[in-house]
Amino acid sequence: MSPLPGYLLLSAFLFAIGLGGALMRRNAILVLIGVELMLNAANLNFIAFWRFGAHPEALTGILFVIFSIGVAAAEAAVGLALIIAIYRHYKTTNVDEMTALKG
Amino acid sequence: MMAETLDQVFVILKHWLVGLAPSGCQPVVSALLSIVPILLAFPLLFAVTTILERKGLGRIQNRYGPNRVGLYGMLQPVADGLKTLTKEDIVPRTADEAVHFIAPVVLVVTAFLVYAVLPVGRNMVAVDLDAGVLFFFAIGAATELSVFMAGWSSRNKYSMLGAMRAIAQMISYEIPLILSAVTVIMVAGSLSMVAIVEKQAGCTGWLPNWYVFTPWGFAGFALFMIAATAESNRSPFDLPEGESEIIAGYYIEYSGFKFALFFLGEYLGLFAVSGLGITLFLGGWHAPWPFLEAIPSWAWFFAKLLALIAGFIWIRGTLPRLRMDQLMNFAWKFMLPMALINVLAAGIWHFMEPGVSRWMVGSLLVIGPYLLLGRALMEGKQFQKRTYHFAD
Amino acid sequence: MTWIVRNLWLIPALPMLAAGLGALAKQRHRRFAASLSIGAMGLSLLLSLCAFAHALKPGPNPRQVFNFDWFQMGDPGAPGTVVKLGWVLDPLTAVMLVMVSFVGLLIFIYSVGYMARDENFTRFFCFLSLFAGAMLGVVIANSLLLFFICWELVGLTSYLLIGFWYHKPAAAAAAKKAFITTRIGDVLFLLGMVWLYSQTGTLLFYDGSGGGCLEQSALDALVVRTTGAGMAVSTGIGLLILCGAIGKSGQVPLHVWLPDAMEGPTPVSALIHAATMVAAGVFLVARVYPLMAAHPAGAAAGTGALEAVTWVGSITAVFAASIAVAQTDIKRILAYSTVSQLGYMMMGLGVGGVAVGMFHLITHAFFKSLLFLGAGSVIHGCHEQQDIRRMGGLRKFMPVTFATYAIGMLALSGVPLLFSGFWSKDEILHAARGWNISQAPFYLGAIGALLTAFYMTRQVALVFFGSNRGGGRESAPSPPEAMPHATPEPARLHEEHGSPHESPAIMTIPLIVLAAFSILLGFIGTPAWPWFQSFLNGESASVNFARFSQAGVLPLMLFSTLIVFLGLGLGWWFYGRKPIRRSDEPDPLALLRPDIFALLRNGYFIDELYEHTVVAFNAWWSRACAWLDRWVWNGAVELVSYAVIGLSWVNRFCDEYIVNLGFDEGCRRLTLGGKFLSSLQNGRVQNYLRVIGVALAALVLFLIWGCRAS
Amino acid sequence: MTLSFAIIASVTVAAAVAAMGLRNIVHCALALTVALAGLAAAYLQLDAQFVGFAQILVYVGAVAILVVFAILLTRSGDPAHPSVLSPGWLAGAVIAVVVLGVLVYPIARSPSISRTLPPPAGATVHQIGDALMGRFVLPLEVTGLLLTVALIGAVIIAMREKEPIGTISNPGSEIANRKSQIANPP
Repeated sequence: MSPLPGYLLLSAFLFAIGLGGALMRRNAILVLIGVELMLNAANLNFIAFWRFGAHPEALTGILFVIFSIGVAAAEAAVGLALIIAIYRHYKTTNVDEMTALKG
Repeated sequence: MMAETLDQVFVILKHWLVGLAPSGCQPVVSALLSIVPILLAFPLLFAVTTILERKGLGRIQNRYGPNRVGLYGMLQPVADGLKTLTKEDIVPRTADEAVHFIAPVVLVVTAFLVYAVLPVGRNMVAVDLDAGVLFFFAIGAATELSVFMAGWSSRNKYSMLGAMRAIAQMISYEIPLILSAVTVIMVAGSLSMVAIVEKQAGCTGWLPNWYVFTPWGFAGFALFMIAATAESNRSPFDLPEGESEIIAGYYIEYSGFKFALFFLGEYLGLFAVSGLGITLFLGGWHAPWPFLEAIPSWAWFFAKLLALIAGFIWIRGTLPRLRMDQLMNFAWKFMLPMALINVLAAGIWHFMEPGVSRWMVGSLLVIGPYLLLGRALMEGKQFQKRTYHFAD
Repeated sequence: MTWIVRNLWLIPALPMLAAGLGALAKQRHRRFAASLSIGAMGLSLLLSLCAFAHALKPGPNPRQVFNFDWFQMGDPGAPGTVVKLGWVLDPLTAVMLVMVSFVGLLIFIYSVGYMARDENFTRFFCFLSLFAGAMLGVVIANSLLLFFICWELVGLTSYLLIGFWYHKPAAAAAAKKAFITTRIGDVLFLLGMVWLYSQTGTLLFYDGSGGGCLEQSALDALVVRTTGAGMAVSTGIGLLILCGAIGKSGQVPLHVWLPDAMEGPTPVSALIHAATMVAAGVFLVARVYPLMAAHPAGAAAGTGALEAVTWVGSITAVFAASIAVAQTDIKRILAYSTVSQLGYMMMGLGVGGVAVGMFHLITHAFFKSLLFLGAGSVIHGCHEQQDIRRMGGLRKFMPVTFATYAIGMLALSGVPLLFSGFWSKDEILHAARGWNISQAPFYLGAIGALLTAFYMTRQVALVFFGSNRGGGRESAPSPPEAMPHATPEPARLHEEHGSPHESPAIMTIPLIVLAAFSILLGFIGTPAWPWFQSFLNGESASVNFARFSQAGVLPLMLFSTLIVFLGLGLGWWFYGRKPIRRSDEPDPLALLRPDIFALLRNGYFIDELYEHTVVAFNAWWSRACAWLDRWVWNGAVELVSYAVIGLSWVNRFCDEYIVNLGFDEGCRRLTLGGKFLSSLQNGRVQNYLRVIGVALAALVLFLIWGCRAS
Repeated sequence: MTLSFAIIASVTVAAAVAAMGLRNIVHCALALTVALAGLAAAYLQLDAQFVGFAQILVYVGAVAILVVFAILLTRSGDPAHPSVLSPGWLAGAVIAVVVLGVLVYPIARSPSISRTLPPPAGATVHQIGDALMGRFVLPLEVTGLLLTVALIGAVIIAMREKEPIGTISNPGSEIANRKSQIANPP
């Protein structure tokens, strides 16, 4: 097995673990952590394809990841702020109890 | 010739030792020979600093300081080390044992890691990373995590409070720290420490080309050192471990060797950030003037480092501790705007022709905001002469 | 220098811009508003001087125009569908531009001192700038439409400025009166304009290629056509336009608003109601003079329109002068004097042509604004006192004002040789003497000159000579008719009521400048060197003293000199010889003939006449209309509305019980469907995430399958 | 597959599993830190030095701290509920496994991605800086704007209601925002 599939498999595992955690845990913060893991798995894919791709000198993969990290930081900040606000209001971080947006 | 040899003595020694090793493991030996001196030199410096600090503080506070062990108490660190190593290692019953154990290790490991990119002399850097400064700050950020781990795992409210304070303070002062470093990165055009040092070689007229001798560099250096003091939790920013308030902050529940590790980690962090300051602003291992180049470069580095340490000791002995709100206001309302304006000043400096006008504009961009900001922050505050009532 | 022709619009635009900016200024930005207005006016003056210099240059074509299409209506290409605007630079424009901007600038400067204590200082300057811009627009207009737009703007600012102290009921009423009275003339003017447009298809005065409405081709066409009474169309249009001029210039019978307009601040009176705006009527006649004077080739000179101008002017001249004799308010005297002098200008236009009337217009603008500003200075110095019986002896207190005022008075009276009024008035009389239709205007003019000299002497004697009677203010009850004007202007109440004092330099310097011009201007239009007249007519002038001796010039000058000195002497006889001591002492003339004096005092009761005829009829007619509205039309409307309400009841019944049943059922079904769908939206985040995960798996599978299939 | 990659990959996956599986949420957060640091190591192995260090700076230095602060502020540190799993965890697990399957299957079967390692491509900081200030300057600015908006938004969301703004009402989110400011590499 050449290195690229290795990295891709690592990425796939991380993605699946993140997705599983986000689907299975009841704590909102852990759901967020799962999403964070999924994002990072995607980042790894970008870097891997940049490294093994046809035009590494274009730096597209690297720059995509840099922006993705910036956006992820913003997402984490806003997401956690939302969780804190919800906690303050409902006294819970359990995602199953947050159903105020029910249709 | 003699001076050059002396300058490169450690490099020559390393090459010679690597040459002795079998060719298959030469890379490993080379790496080890880069790591081991760091692991030896800086803890030694730590030992020297503890005794210097204790004696210096003693002088400032009009007492003797340690003077029993060895000549003038010079062997006191050895005694201290033996004592901490032989003390019982106590872990609280409710503590989270694994995290409690990992915390000091993480601190010390990260503290040692940052030395990898610090050039302590000509050709004397473990790895010349292309993104050295970024590496320094990235690894330095892990310190906060270890502080949190220590504070949280102890299950002690004082340690938790101390950790919270420490993290809040470190994060607040990290921004001016990084922003003041950014000025140098902008002007030098590189994140590599070695390249930054190279840029500061030589002098213009009688003025060394060190970045501290520019308006923005001077302001950046001042901001950097203030932020560095706060980053390393030293007085007057020692709230997280203020003995009189929360006993010892996040390492209240540590004893024995783990406590020593924390102590070591703190001082290593202090040396590292001072070393970064030297590298960025004080010309690294360069001698100020060419005729002083006979003195080896590593000696210059350590001389500057010791001078900065002496400054830290002096400040610790002089200034009272800040209050939490003062600390935060200072960071967010003064340091951050000044650092941002300083970035602008450095950019303008970079693009202007050398000459008197550049100096005038640069100085104006630093002094003007300083005065305006200072005045704005002082507005409405009145200082009264305090009268202290002693038990007389 | 064609640059100035293309950019002539800048001259009115600058003050307008200043007005716009001034309108944004806050009340306390006094210095900003004043300097803005004065700066804009100064620039306009500079540009006007450029324009004047350009007009001075001898060239084949003294008239240069710049026109542009404003908008187009109807089929393109058809005649008379493009409405054009433009501006013109000819000697007439150039002279007026310099006069308006120069006098305007001086009055602006004067106002800084006069209005210094008013809290609406910025608003005042904003209005003043707007007025100046509009007036300059009138001057440069090359289209009757543009002329009319600016004309109305001028009327509007006049209204705003007369009513500047709108909290005074008298000022508010005067503003309304001025606006409505001039509107009567303007409506007729508009009719004339529309008529002209329907006849010629253009409103441009000159369009550069001979197609303008004042150019020969259009005039020939107008002259040939006649209307019902056998009158040439040009004459009819001219008469209608004259009505506009009568309204604006305060000629009989629409003169009633001008004396009341003195309720406004004095600089306004000087600028608008003496020097510029009221002269706009005269200027209008001068501008459309070719139209007025157009007559079929071969017919005798003089047309119906010009005859009307002459008669209106000469009657007004005497009529207003006689009223001025009996007034006691310093500004009202000057207002009636203005009406009278405007009559002179009209007469001059009618009998002598553009140059004669315009010369008097220019000289009059200077000395009358001088007199008004002097009067303002007197009022200012006497703590808002406007009744001349309560002044007296002021020459000792206000020497500069006295000297300049005396110069203005002598110029107005037409004292020979040295003062500009003499030359311009003499020229009118000379032209009237030579008028071939009737000699009556000449005699009327002569009587007017006599009366002018008399009332000015009376005024100066009462104001500046004798002893100061201001102290009797509290003790003696003032006559009721003087009261409205004697009330202090509320916004500018002075703290102290000390003795009269000289005005500040910012007010006296404009006086001195104006006085100098009042003297000097006469010399550009003497018979020996008729530079002004030649300039307007596009000829070159030369000095020739022999002209004095030809065609009865010298005897006429002697005659008018005699008349002037007779007037001065009579004035001195009645008022100067034995000055009145107390403010409530009756006028010497009133002792002589109380009934005539009362008649004159009340302006021949014209106001009362209008009150009982026009206004009363108007009021009755409105009441009749109101009754008709309320009972007849309203009844019809109510009837219709009841019918509509009944219909709508029927409609509602249909809606509620027939249409709605089906609709409600549909709604219920929709709601049920919505409820079913909304159960998918259960608010559980992880549910959504699960769906996304399944979708992702499905998508990847689809891609794999798709790749394999292809 | 080199030895170092094997170590990094196994540590990363193990840490990720721990991050999603441990009962104590603080431990989860610390495990997440390890996993993200492992990813940074993978980046370094792939010659992406700058991104690797940025990853450490942002995730270890900022996001991890942010997460533990959020945990402490919401008192999730000590689980009161007996079960840490949500009611529909089984479905979630199935879905995760299915997704893993459909991701792994093409990777394992695809013929087009089995390539050897090309010669190392230099992505020096200088090149990255040039690209950021040149081709990618608009995304850079937009990211900066987004971070500013997120900063303000997070402060406002997390601000305690009915309290004067002047005090530091919520250290956790404040710190989060400060950190996110650093996350934008200058």
